[in-house]
Amino acid sequence: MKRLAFLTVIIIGILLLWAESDLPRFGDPDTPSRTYVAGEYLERSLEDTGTENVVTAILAGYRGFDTLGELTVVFTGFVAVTLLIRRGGRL
Amino acid sequence: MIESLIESLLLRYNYVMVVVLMLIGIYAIIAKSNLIKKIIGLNIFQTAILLFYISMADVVGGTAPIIEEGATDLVYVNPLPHTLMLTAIVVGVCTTAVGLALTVRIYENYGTIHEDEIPGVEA
Amino acid sequence: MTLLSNLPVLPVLVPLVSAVAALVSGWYDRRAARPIVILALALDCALAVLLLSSVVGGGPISYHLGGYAPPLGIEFAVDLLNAFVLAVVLPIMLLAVVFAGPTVGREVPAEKAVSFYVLLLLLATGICGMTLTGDIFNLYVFLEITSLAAYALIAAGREQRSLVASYRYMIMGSLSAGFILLGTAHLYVATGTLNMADLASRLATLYDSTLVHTAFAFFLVGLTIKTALFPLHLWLPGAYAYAPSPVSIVISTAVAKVSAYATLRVLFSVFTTAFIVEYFPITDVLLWLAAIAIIAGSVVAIAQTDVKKMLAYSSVSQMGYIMFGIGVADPVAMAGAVFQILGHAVAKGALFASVGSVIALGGPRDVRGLAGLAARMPVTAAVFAVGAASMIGIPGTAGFVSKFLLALGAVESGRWVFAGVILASSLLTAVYFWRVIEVSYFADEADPRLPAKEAPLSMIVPAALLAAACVLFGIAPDIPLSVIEPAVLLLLGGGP
Amino acid sequence: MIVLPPAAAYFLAAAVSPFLPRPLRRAVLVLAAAAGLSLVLLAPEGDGWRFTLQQGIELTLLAVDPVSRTVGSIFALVGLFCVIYTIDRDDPMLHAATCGYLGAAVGLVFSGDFFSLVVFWELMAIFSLLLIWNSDISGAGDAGMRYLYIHVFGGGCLIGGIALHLASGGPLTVGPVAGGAAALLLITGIGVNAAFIPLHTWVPDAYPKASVWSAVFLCILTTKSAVYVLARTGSGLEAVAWMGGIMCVYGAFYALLQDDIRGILSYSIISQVGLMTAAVGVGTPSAIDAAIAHLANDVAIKALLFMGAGAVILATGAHRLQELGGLARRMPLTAACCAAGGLAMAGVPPFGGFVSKGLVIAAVGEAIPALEILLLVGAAGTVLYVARFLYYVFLAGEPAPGPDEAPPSMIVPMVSLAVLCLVLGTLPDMVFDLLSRAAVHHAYAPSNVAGAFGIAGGALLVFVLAGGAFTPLGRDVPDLDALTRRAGAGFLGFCTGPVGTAADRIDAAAGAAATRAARFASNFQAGVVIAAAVLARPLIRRLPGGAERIRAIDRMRRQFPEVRAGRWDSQSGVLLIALMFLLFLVVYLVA
Amino acid sequence: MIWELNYAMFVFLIILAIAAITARDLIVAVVILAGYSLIMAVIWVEMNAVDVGFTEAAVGAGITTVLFIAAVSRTTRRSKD
Amino acid sequence: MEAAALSLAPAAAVGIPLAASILILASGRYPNIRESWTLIAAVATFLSVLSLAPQVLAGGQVGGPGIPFVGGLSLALRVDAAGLIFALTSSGLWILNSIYSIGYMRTLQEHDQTRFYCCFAVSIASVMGLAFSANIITMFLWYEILTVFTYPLVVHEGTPAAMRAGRKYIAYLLVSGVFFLFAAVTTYWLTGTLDFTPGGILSADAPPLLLSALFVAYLIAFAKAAWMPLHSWLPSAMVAPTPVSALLHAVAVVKAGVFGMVRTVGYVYGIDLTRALGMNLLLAAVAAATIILGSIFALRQDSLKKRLAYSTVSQLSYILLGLSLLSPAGIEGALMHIPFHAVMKITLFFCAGAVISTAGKEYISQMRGIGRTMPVTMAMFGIAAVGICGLPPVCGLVSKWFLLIGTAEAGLPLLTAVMIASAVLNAAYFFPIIHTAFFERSAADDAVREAPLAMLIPLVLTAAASVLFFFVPDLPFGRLAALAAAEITGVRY
Repeated sequence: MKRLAFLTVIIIGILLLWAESDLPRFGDPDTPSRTYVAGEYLERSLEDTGTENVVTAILAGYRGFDTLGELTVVFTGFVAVTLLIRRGGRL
Repeated sequence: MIESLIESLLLRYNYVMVVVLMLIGIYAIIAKSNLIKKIIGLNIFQTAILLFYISMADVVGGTAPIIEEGATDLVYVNPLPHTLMLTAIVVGVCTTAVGLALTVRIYENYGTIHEDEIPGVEA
Repeated sequence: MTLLSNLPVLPVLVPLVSAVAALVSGWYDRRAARPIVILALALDCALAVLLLSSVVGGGPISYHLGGYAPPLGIEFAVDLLNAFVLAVVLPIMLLAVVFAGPTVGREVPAEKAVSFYVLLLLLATGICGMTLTGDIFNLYVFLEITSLAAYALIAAGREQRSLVASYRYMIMGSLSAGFILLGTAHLYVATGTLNMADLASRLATLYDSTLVHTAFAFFLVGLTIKTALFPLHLWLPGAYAYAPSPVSIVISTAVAKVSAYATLRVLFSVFTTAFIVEYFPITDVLLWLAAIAIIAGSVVAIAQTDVKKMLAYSSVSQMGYIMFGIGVADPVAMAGAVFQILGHAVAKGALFASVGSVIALGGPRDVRGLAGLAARMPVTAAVFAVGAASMIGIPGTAGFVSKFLLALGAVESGRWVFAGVILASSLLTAVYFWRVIEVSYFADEADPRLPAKEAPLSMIVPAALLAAACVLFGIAPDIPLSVIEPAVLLLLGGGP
Repeated sequence: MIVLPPAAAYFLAAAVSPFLPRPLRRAVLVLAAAAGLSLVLLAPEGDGWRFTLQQGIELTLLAVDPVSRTVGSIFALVGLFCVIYTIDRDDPMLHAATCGYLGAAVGLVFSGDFFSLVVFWELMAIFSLLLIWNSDISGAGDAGMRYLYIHVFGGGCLIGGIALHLASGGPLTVGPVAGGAAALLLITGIGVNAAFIPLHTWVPDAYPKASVWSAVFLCILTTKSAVYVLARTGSGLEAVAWMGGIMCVYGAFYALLQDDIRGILSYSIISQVGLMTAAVGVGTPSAIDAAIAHLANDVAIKALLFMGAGAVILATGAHRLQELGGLARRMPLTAACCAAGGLAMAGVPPFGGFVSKGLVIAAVGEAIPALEILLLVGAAGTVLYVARFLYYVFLAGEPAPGPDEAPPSMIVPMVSLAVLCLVLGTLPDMVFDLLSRAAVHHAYAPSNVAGAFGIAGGALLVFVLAGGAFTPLGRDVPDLDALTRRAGAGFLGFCTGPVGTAADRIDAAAGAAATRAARFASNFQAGVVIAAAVLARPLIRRLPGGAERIRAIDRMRRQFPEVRAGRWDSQSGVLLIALMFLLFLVVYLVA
Repeated sequence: MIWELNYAMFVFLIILAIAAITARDLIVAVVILAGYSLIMAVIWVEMNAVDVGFTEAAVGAGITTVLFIAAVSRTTRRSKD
Repeated sequence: MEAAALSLAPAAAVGIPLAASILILASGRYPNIRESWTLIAAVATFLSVLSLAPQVLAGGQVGGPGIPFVGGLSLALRVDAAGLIFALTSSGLWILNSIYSIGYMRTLQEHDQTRFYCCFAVSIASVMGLAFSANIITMFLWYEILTVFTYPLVVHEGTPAAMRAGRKYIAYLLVSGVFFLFAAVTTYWLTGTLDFTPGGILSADAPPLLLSALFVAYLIAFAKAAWMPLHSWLPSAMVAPTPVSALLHAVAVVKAGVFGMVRTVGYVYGIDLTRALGMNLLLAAVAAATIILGSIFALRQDSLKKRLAYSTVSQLSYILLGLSLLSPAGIEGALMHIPFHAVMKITLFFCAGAVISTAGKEYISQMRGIGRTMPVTMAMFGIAAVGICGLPPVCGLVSKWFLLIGTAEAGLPLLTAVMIASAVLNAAYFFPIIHTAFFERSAADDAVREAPLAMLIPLVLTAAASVLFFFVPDLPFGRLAALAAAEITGVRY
């Protein structure tokens, strides 16, 4: 089993590495991810949200719903762990 | 051809790392029967993904995406993946917590944290 | 900002807020949780129906959360398909929660009732979010909410094997989420956007990129794990079988169906038909996998002696139908697949409800233990029979309609072998379901372990409603099909 | 006056009589028979009682012409005597069946369309079967079944022939059937009833096993009606004529070999019907008239002789020649009647048989001279077996002790029939007036009479001189049916044995396959692993440690289905995920 | 960005990852994992992802480790693989 | 084709038994009420079917409203001559069978009678639906429902043997259902419609191989017609209580298969296409083999019901044979054989059931002299048996007559020979029973112990009907058959 796992993992690695040659170079400034939406965030965030930290701006503003989701995840995790571990108590 | 491949990989060494770490994580999940080890493997796998995002956001000579007013010549790194990863980190922790809670319960019920020692639970 | 203008986001917020409310009120009185959950889900159902009717009447809705237009902000894109899925899934969740009442204290320890109900609501939140969102990262987030809730719910019961099942589900589910996240990353690198519609349009020029191919492989694996397509189904049988009965209903219907929906959405709305069918025929691989899933799922189900496990493997087989429709990828078969989302949900819900009420009331869980069920619990047995008929694809039940459409699709595209698979599978299905029907109706004497009398009303009514829906949609499939057919055309025609 | 079809009277009696008390029943039976006779005589010429059963089936139930009236009246008349013969018997089923049988025969005679012809034809078969079965003689059941087989076959051929006839545009009205296949089938069907060789074996098989009372009806109706139908539909075929010749000789020959008195008479039927068949086969009007005339005579003669034989059997309890003898002293009237019948059959003037047989031979001789010789041989044979019959039953030896003469209910019809035979001989015009084409007035031409006496005398001389050759044999002489019976038994055995076993085997194999599949499915994973391992056994053996692995596989096989094939846990789950991912990567990147 | 430093840190990461999954003592494994997370956080900060880096340091290396240690303490330290 | 007049009667014919099944279920605790529901429903169903007769006899058609189904298809009812034959037969005999069931089930004090009557009613409803189906998909719906709801009746006894037989039953019929679905789907794909249309909906444009394969699929789909080698479910199904064997496995279920083939040949393929493909010969070969083999297998059965079952196998193929002739007379004969065989065979089963329940004898070898103790029953048996052999004065002869003319019209003398041979074989397995019953003596006493009236009356009536239809075949089956044959062949015969 372990041998098979190792083999599989190695082959996947080789294939992935081969496939990733289409990825932009590390630190390439001209990737689509930079040129498309990211730039807009950087340009607009200050006037839209008034925060200097663009990450915070996105977190709280543009993608605030993700953050709500994140909070929900935490909430869920909390309730889940409670459900699993706690015996007795009110929950 | 091999040389060009190696050169291409050297230019993308971050992705190589991602792949390697990811696969270490997956290998751990497969090869280790210890439930906690599996979760450790999962963690490694997750951080590899995080690394992927962070490294793709980086720019040569870029700075952190905190706008400095007036400084027009600054190249900021892409802020969006950072945002996403903040969420992903929290998600990962929650998963880990649930997984560990399950492990604890399994230990309570079966007296072991090795999957191959748990009797009679076939898929 | 009126209430109605925020309609798309309400199905997500209502259960979320109610979850908090239920938690808080449950803190003071344990019994308060259930009414809140039922109310919240009933409200959510109403919202889903409202959403569906407004989509049917007014066309797709694009809702921009926080007022930020995509691709900057997150979009909730409601079209016929996801409104339909939501309208299917939420009522079943409501029924499951109603059903859950008598199981608390029996299958689920009474002291865990509050967190149990809260998690059910959170699960609903996740499901609604997954269904409605038009943003691929947001999909991941809601997927994780759904999954976390599901892991815990599966392990909520007294059945200790459910812990291991849940753990396995957790491992595979997290991997699946990781793969989806990686796929998202690749797509993001390639296009720079996370919005599904935007992705679809920007991907159109990138079909040659190995980046996109790798992304697709990541998504495919991630999504097939979630939909439990053979052979990535290994988490499923334990999870379905050892979960408390209401949870079995929920994850076998709501979670599974929404995962299937997510697969459809990603494959057809993000990668688009052009990519998966014409540019690179992955559909053939999917078809073969689906065919194997359909057959193998059934064959393994035959081998099961545990009824719930049998139902679980049956799900492997039946989810194969959905994948099959995706694989054929023509409007008819796709309509069949989407109809299967509905048909399988109601039928499997009915089956798990009927078996669940036996188990929850302390009855046995092996096939022989159901001997004489019809005499002791006639309604429960009848519900099982109807559900089984639908699984087999007896006409007059919902299962038949999807089978008909899928077979028609397969024949239309000249895939005779696969048409044969679809048809043969109903025979295999008959083998293991008939066994149960045989013992439950025609055994000489009832198994002593069976409950002495019929299950309480709050279990029977949801079960019977599901069975009735199964028959209704089998006789008048036109009702859902009038939504499904345009939805499918929209899906195949391009982005939402 | 509306005249019912005569058959109605009989059928009514058949339906009603079983439910009546005995005296009333007797009255009804005689009344019905009499009514039938009078209806036959009263029936107006032409087609009557026509209706449509269904689109395409127009029935004519009362088609009267001279030929049908002649045959109908002789059936009805002799039938009346036969009914009287059985009147003392208390057996509702017998009476019902006899009435039905008579009705069917008379109905057949007057049916003007093929459908009702078929109906009455088949009804005759059913009622005659009941008559055969209604017997205490051992073997009646089996003989009845054999009788049924061949008649159902014959009936089928008849319908088949008619169907072909109709399908090729022929009319439904009874008439000559043209066309190869249609005629062939039709004549085969008729041939069964007319006892064509080799379809004849049912006659000597069944008739001797029927009860005394049944036999008198059986011997007059089935074969004769077949000749009648042949005359209407398939006359004028030379092959048929030759068949008649063969039957004539064959029947006479076998009659000489019989010990059972009714066996002799049964073969005699074949022989006499052969004469008629030959004439019908010739098919000229005069030949047909002769055939019909002979038919009428033979009906009377056979009824008379079977009655006599029946009386003998009842009186003595024996039915084989060697058990009988000298009965002329004990049963003089019976003996006299039988003698009259025998002489008539032998064609001795002034009995009816003489007239009609002479006409038949003359008519046939006109058309096919060679055939005449056959018929003459047959006629000589007839004299021989009649002599043998009469001699060994009534003259030779001493009678066994027992009651004397038969009861009046039997004597009366016998005497009447004897008189009838005489009348038919002395007043031949009585019959021929019924037939429109009465063309024969020189029956009693001296040459004919001389010829008849010549044949009779010659044959008698042979009988006397070679007496030893004609003593009872003491055993049964096998006929063709020995073969067919064996074949039939073989066929039945084959059907119920090998075919059935094969079917059972197939069923069992299917069941076993299902069981196997179920066993396999009961542990599918392990099953697949074991199956794969077994298939790959040669490969595994070559691996290092192969023998050990093979042993492990065998162990798994033995333990199946309890054995587990590997662990299906998160480990394998994730491995499968990795493998699937690999597959997709390969598909996408390499392919 | 000094890519030689990056290389070095990456190699270190791999070693730590392998060590974390091979350590037989789970506490040791968890501590190694914490170290791994810290190094990762450093790399991220170095990649200009300051927020993420600090979050990872706090959550990944901090909370996660606590959770792991809690779990290990409630189960067993020894692992057979 | 004339526009179909709308009427509620077809829907009523289906709906009444369905409603009855619910009422039966509801009044399970009161046997008298329960049974009266059955009787009322039977009469009402028959009347509603009968009310359709005048219009159909006048050459018209009656339609009903449809429920839209998938892709432009709808679940719809339509009454034509062929369907009416089948429906009249089944609903008419249901009345008698209900009376008989009451007698039978009560005599044997059977268990689970509520389930029995309920499933019976649903089965009848599906037969009505099947007979009146306007298209293939509707027919399939009822076909499968029939399969499912007859299963509880087959395994009614609940013994291991019954369960085994039930498994076999369901296996065969579900497999056939799968082929049915395949055929329906393929037909829909080829034509875009599934409506039964005289003259057929398939066109010769499609590849002949596909059309031939499709025909074979249809043939397998109608395994309910019990043609060989797909017949073995039928003898197995004889473990069911006799009323089930009588009405369902001699009349309704098996005729559903045959009727399906009529629809296939006449209304899906059309006779021209069938002939062009040579499928008539295939059908004829299958039918001929079944006729002969079925009779041969019947010969070796000692169990009376099994012998009757094999007889049914053989007789059903008469209908297939007639159909395969594609000639007016052949099809007319085939269609007439549906009701005629029904009345005769149901009589035989009624008699068998009467003997089983009253005398407790189910093997022929035990039935020596039974004709003396149960004269009426066995006399009726005799009449019906004579009819099955195609002998007068029973209606079997009428249909056989047309079938034989059909073989002649089709120019297939071999089939004529098959019919003749079959008649002999029929006689070979039926008449020994008559002989055993009436002409052999039993050791036991001969006191008359007839079956209860509730059983006796139906069987006398069906026997009377068998004779009646000989004398008046036009009442109304002959006329209907002629109409249907004319519709199918386009030839007024």
